[in-house]
Amino acid sequence: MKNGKMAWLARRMAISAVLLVLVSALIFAATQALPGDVAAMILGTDATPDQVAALRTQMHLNDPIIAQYFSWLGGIFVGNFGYSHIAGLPVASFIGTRVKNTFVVVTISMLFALPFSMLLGLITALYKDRWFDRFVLAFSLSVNALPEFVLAVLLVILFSTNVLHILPALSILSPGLAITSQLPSLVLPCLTLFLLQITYLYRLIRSAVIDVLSTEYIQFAELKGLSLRRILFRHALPNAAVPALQAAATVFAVCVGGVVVIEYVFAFPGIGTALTDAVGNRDLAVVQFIVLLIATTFIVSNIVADMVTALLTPPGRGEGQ
Amino acid sequence: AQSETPKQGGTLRVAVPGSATGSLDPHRTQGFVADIVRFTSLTDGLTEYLPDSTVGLVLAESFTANSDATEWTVKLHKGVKTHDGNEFVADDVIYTVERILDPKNPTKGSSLIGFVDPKAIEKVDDHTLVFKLKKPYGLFPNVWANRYLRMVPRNFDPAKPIATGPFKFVSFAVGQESVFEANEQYFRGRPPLDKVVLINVGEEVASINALRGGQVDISYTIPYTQAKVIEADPGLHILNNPSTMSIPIYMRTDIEPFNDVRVRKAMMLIADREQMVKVALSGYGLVGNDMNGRTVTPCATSAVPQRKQDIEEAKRLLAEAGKSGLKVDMIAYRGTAGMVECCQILAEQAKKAGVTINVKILEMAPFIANYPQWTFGVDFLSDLYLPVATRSLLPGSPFNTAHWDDKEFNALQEKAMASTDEGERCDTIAKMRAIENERGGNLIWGFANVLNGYRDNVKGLVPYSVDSPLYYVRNIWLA
Amino acid sequence: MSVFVDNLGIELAGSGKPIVKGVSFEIKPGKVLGIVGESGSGKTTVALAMLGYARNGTCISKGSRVEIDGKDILSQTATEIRSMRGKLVSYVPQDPNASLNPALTLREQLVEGLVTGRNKMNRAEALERVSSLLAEVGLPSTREFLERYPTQVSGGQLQRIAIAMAIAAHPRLIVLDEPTTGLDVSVQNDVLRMVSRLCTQYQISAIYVSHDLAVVSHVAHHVLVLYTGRVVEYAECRDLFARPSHPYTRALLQAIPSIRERRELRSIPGTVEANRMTGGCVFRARCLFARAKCEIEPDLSESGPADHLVRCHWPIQGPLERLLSVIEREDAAAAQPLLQIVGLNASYGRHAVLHDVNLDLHPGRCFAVVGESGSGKSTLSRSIVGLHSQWDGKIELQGRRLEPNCRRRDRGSQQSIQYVFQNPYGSLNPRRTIGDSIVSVYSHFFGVHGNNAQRRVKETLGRVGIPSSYFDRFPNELSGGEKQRCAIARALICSPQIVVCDEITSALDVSVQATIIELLRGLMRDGLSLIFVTHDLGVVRSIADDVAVMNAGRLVELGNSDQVMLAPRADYTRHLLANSLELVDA
Amino acid sequence: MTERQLTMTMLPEKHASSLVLRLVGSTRVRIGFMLMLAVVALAIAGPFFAPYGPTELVGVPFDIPQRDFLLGTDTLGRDVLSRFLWGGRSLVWMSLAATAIALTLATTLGMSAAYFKGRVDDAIMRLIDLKLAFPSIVVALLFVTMFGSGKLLLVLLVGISLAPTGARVVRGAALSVVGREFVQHAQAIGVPSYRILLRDVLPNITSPLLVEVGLRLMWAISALAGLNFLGYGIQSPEADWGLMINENRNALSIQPWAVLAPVAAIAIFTIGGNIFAEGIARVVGRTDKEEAQ
Ligand SMILES: Nc1ncnc2c1ncn2[C@@H]1O[C@H](COP(=O)(O)OP(=O)(O)OP(=O)(O)O)[C@@H](O)[C@H]1O
Ligand SMILES: Nc1ncnc2c1ncn2[C@@H]1O[C@H](COP(=O)(O)OP(=O)(O)OP(=O)(O)O)[C@@H](O)[C@H]1O
Ligand SMILES: [Mg+2]
Ligand SMILES: [Mg+2]
Repeated sequence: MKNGKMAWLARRMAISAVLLVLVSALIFAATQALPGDVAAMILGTDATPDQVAALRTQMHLNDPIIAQYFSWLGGIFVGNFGYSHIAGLPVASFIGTRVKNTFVVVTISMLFALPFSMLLGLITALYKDRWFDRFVLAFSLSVNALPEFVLAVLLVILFSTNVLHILPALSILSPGLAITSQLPSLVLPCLTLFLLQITYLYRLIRSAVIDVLSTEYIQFAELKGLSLRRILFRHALPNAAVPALQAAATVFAVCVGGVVVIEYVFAFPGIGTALTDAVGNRDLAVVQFIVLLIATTFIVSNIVADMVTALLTPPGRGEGQ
Repeated sequence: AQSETPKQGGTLRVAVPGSATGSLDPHRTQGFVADIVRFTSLTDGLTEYLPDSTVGLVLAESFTANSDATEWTVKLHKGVKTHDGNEFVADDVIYTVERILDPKNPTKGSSLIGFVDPKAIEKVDDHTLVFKLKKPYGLFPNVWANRYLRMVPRNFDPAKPIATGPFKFVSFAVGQESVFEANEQYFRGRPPLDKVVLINVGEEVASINALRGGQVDISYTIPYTQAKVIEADPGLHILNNPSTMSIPIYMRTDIEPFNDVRVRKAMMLIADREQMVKVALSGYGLVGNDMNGRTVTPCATSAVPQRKQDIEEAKRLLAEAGKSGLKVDMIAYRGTAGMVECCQILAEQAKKAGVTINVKILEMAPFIANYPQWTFGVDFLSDLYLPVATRSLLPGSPFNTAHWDDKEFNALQEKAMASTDEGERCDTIAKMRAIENERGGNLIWGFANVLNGYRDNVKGLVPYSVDSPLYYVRNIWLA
Repeated sequence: MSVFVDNLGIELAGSGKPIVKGVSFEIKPGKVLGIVGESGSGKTTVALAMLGYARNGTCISKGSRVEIDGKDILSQTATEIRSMRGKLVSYVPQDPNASLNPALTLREQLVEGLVTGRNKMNRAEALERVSSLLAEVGLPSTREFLERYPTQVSGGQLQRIAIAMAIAAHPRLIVLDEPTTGLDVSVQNDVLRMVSRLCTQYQISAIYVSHDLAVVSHVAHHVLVLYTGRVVEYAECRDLFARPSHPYTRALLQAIPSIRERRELRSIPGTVEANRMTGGCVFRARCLFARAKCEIEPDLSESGPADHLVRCHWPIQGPLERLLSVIEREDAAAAQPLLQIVGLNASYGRHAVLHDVNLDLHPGRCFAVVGESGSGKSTLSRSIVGLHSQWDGKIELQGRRLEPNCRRRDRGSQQSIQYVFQNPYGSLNPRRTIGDSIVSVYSHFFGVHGNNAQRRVKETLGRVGIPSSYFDRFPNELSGGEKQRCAIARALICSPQIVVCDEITSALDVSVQATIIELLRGLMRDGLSLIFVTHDLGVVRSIADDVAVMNAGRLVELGNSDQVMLAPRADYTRHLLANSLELVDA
Repeated sequence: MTERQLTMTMLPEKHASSLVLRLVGSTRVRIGFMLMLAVVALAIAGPFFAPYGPTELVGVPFDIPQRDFLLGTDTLGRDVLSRFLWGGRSLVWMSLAATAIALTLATTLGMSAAYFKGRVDDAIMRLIDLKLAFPSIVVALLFVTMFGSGKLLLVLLVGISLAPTGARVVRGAALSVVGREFVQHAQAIGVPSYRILLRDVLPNITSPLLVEVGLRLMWAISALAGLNFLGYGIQSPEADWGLMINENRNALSIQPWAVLAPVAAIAIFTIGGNIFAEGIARVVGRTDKEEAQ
């Protein structure tokens, strides 16, 4: 059994590695097709073509694409993620704190969203079609129907500028201080993400719980005279949590890669804006790094979710003993 | 505000538009506002602009020209110390000029002082230099006020920017935040502020929210349409800078369809400038008359009559040129507020004349990749008349987007530069501008004000027309 | 103290439409009441009501009384009812596989009922009790065993665990809802014996719900026959089987196949009308003796001896005339076999399931394959049709060798061998009408479309006794038996030589089973050959010509059915026969 | 009574036409459909009621609502009401088209993976992993930068980016169908795979599919709006709800109508779509449950 799990993990890792290389190759190829390049971006509008050409040579942008790619790929293996020509820094040190920021915010919001969505899913499933369920559904539909940007701005208006003045409007983080010591600045972006996550996750959990509640083993638990609490939390929830976990993994990855809009609104120094800026600036090494990071997050969070799922789900018939 | 005595102390937090560059280098820079605010706090020029767009001395104590303005003697202030305690001397000036003009490492300011040959600078003593020029140059002291010509000491290292400026470098996180502290030894006196924190904020709404929420004291960016909100807030103020910034719509004069002056003129007649200023700039600006230079002080204002919308005449000209029903692509990018909007307004106005303008909004990278080869588009320039003319109206100059090459104009420009007599120079400039109006390649519909927002307790802010007041943070103090 | 139920009714929550009405009975301590009836008759509904439980959308009618040990269950508050469940009255579910939480260990599920509610124990006590209970039901109580998950033990073991749970708190009443359905015969016997023993030992009353009359006849002291929510007959067990009085009870008994003789089965005409209590006798529409008076519902009244209650205006006295026409079996004409299987080995991955299976099927005959669950019967039949392709050996159809995978087989053999599935609910596409489903099969083989095809399909539906008005119906508008007949029609439309039937009657009620078996018998007369897979020896006896007995993937006995049933040679066959329950002799 | 009559009387409501009838009978379906229809109608008929042209410059920027401009003006001093009335068409058709593309792709891939199993399944799932691991925002940025923000391209991009997760859902749903006996039967008699997928599998996964319609419609709209936010969406001066939100977002606190009007329309459209899809899923699901009995 142990061996089987290890083999499974090893296989997943191998596939993931291939996947990552593919992702990086694709993105490398794609960025080559973009008009303009980093040299021209650095020199701006007043550069002469000669100057641009000189800078291109200096940055090895004239090397064959394959060679560029492999030199970059080779760097990865020695922990060198390339150099951001725009920032004038190695990518890792340029992006490092932003990566941390993004992960902190997404993780915090997720840590709240998961238990809350479980609870909410459980309650709404239990009181299916009653007013509370309908209210929560209406609320979640509305939250989801608003563009992220509008949602974020509404929260700012509510908590920072127009109605209440209790939270900072922007997540201005001092790079010198630990992000954890600047929690008030994180509240609004976390809240925005939290709302987006919970409204999606709770619906999944709700329907999973409804499914589970109609199973025979819940009916049997009921007939055994177990307390409602035990039935819900011990019998129903673990089984209902599985689909939500898988979704949570995807949501986590999506949030890591896709909170650009929120980063803009809160001036949050995360990787989303860094990515769009890097694409705009043709800062290839940064694009590569972030895309790979997002891809890795996606893969790792999925593997983790699969492992947790495997823990939660009992062996199938005929498996193990 | 000016009359009060500045109070010392405090940390000023400024929201500046985002930039991903990691450069603190005053010369090799992409030149975004954030970059400029940073390096102008750390460095000084030989001269600098004053709020009224005249030029004041900074590191230079005096400029003396020979009779035909081909040789300029510059005397430096004595006792100016860099942040690490070294004396700032003539060698540093020469180093800086060489650095700016280094052909291998192009810099933003190089075209401004293309007339200077670094080898022909003579160091007389540690505080005296003589610039020998090939051609006469009457406005020599003025040129050094440009923000891209800041002085750095020898062996300047952009990673540890040591210079002479009013603030010293503390920390810098690329695209995020930079922190500077007061230079106690500053030769013009320690600045009132203890510390300056520049925060990158990419999104306009965000920076306004930060200002309203009290997270910053100054927001560089205030969209025109938001000025009302700030003004309505008793704790906040708008600083309305009558900037020299123009937003020219260029038409390439060397290729179809705008090589025909009648087509260019038709476009100029199509534009309803009042509406463009009213809409694109929400009225925060001045109507233009197809000639550069919002102000040409100390010269007199132009006598050329203001061009007005005249659709019939435009149609007639187009018909005459055989270009009725013209269809043309127009390239815009989001350089500064009002740029994209003015294109869209022109496109709408052009419909009345049967002209179809298809506005394409480009990203920076593709825009730059083909710059300045676009046929029709919009750009922005922000400087006094002669520097603008030098860099964007002469053949081969970097921003000559219209590819304009007018013999008469070129000669006049040469004359204006060489002239040491103000009256003569003013006459020349007036002629140059008249030519621009008559057959230039730029539809200059207006000049944009620049709005900054600040909190009540911020003092010492005065409107600038050439630069931004934020390039002079040393004047600011907190009540 | 005993169990006393009076006028129990369960109805739909919204409309108040009754599901079960007016059920009354009494059970003495240590006695077992059997509740029998066909699918949907309300057995489970009644059983659940004993625990004060009504399924979602239903509720227990006012005026119902369920008294256990002197306590009126239905008048208690919800929390009190909860605390009585498992303690005063407990439940053994029909399908322990689905009823135990797959995500919790056996230990947790065994203990959880004991450490809560009234007389709760501490964990150590509970664990001790659990191990004595497991010993009681014949299971190990090792740590290792207790830490398993439900999926890691067999069905029989699970059912014992469920029974252990039920008796854990020494309840006064234990409700067993079809506890042995789906278990192998030998396991079923063990469980039955255990139930009887426990009830006597602890003086627990029990309700034993089953659709299998033979089983009930072996455990119950009293039997209650339900038909669409009404009690039609209630009597002492022996008395009921000796002198069934209600026409329905009698018809039901006549539909049961027997191992002892090969006889024609008699089905009940029509189908069960669920939830229709329209006023008259509930059985009148299908009753051979129905008359005008039957429009008035008869009372449940005594017939013959005291406490033999029947709900019929014309109860029939006297024993059931047992022997219907016994059918003689013809011997195989020693012709060339239609289908020949030689040295078949099949496996799933590395797990070998069939070992060296050899058999011959002759034209017009029925070849039955019997064996317990997991013996490989389905694998064999799926290998024949090519739905399972991981096998080697040889399968020849009229001397032509068949490809393992059905997709590689030629049209001819795809057409000649047809398969009917066990589960009638899954075998028809729920999104297509019956007609559409069958027409598409016909067009597929014969390229005939439109009216001609429709006519042909209607004809075939007629052959299996489905009126042509069903042509435009969707499967969910059909009963299980009708669906299975449609599935047979879908096989017949291909003009096959062989139809492989995999337990096609095991999901059906006996009366429906009888219809299907007789239908197949008729088709065989027309020259069709059958491979008939089943675990029910009675069914084998009634239809098969030849029998193969399978155990663990091997054929342990092969022969004609008389010989195998009457004079089994293999030990295993004898074991099977010994454990198969027949109705107790009157 | 004959058996025939008997079975007729005892049967539940008819199925075929009854599905449609039941759908119409469901409050959710009706409400959802009405909401969607209202927005579609607004999008189609809106232009006929617009007081000004969609690009006409009629006032100063961000003027508040008044008699001439019932919803005020926008960033270029255009009439918000007119742009609002003009602006539904592109968003409505684009989001519907993107949803259709996403679902078509998802269904094809998901069903094939579930049905063919083994290598095909592996290949499809890895392809999906690849697509999922690749941040869609980057894909969009790259393609739009290369080919410009044509509507067709946007629709394709959004459609494709929404397909993979849908394919997973479809695969999950299809897995339980492809094992069913009627599918095996079709295989056993050699019905071609495409026909099995189309006739046997597809109709049986409609209920999860319909739920996906709602979700994906919502995501398609928010993806289109998100692209607009980054400046990669539909370009001015066209009137489009997504673009309106983006153009006027800075003025949310001074002239909220320029943003809120399109936001409200979009919200109603997506909420309607969700309620509609969920209503259908409920009805179909209930029918399925009855079938399972
Ligand atoms: N939750 C429910 N809501 C409505 N009707 C129900 C519900 N549960 C069961 N029924 C109906 O009640 C009737 C009796 O069902 P019940 O499960 O008691 O039958 P049963 O005799 O146990 O059948 P089986 O042998 O199939 O288990 C059936 O017609 C069924 O359709
Ligand atoms: N898809 C499968 N994968 C792996 N093993 C299987 C599979 N199907 C069946 N088996 C195994 O093959 C053996 C024979 O199964 P099969 O279904 O043929 O038995 P059966 O005699 O039909 O049993 P039942 O009476 O329960 O239907 C069993 O041990 C079963 O666990
Ligand atoms: Mg039952
Ligand atoms: Mg089987």
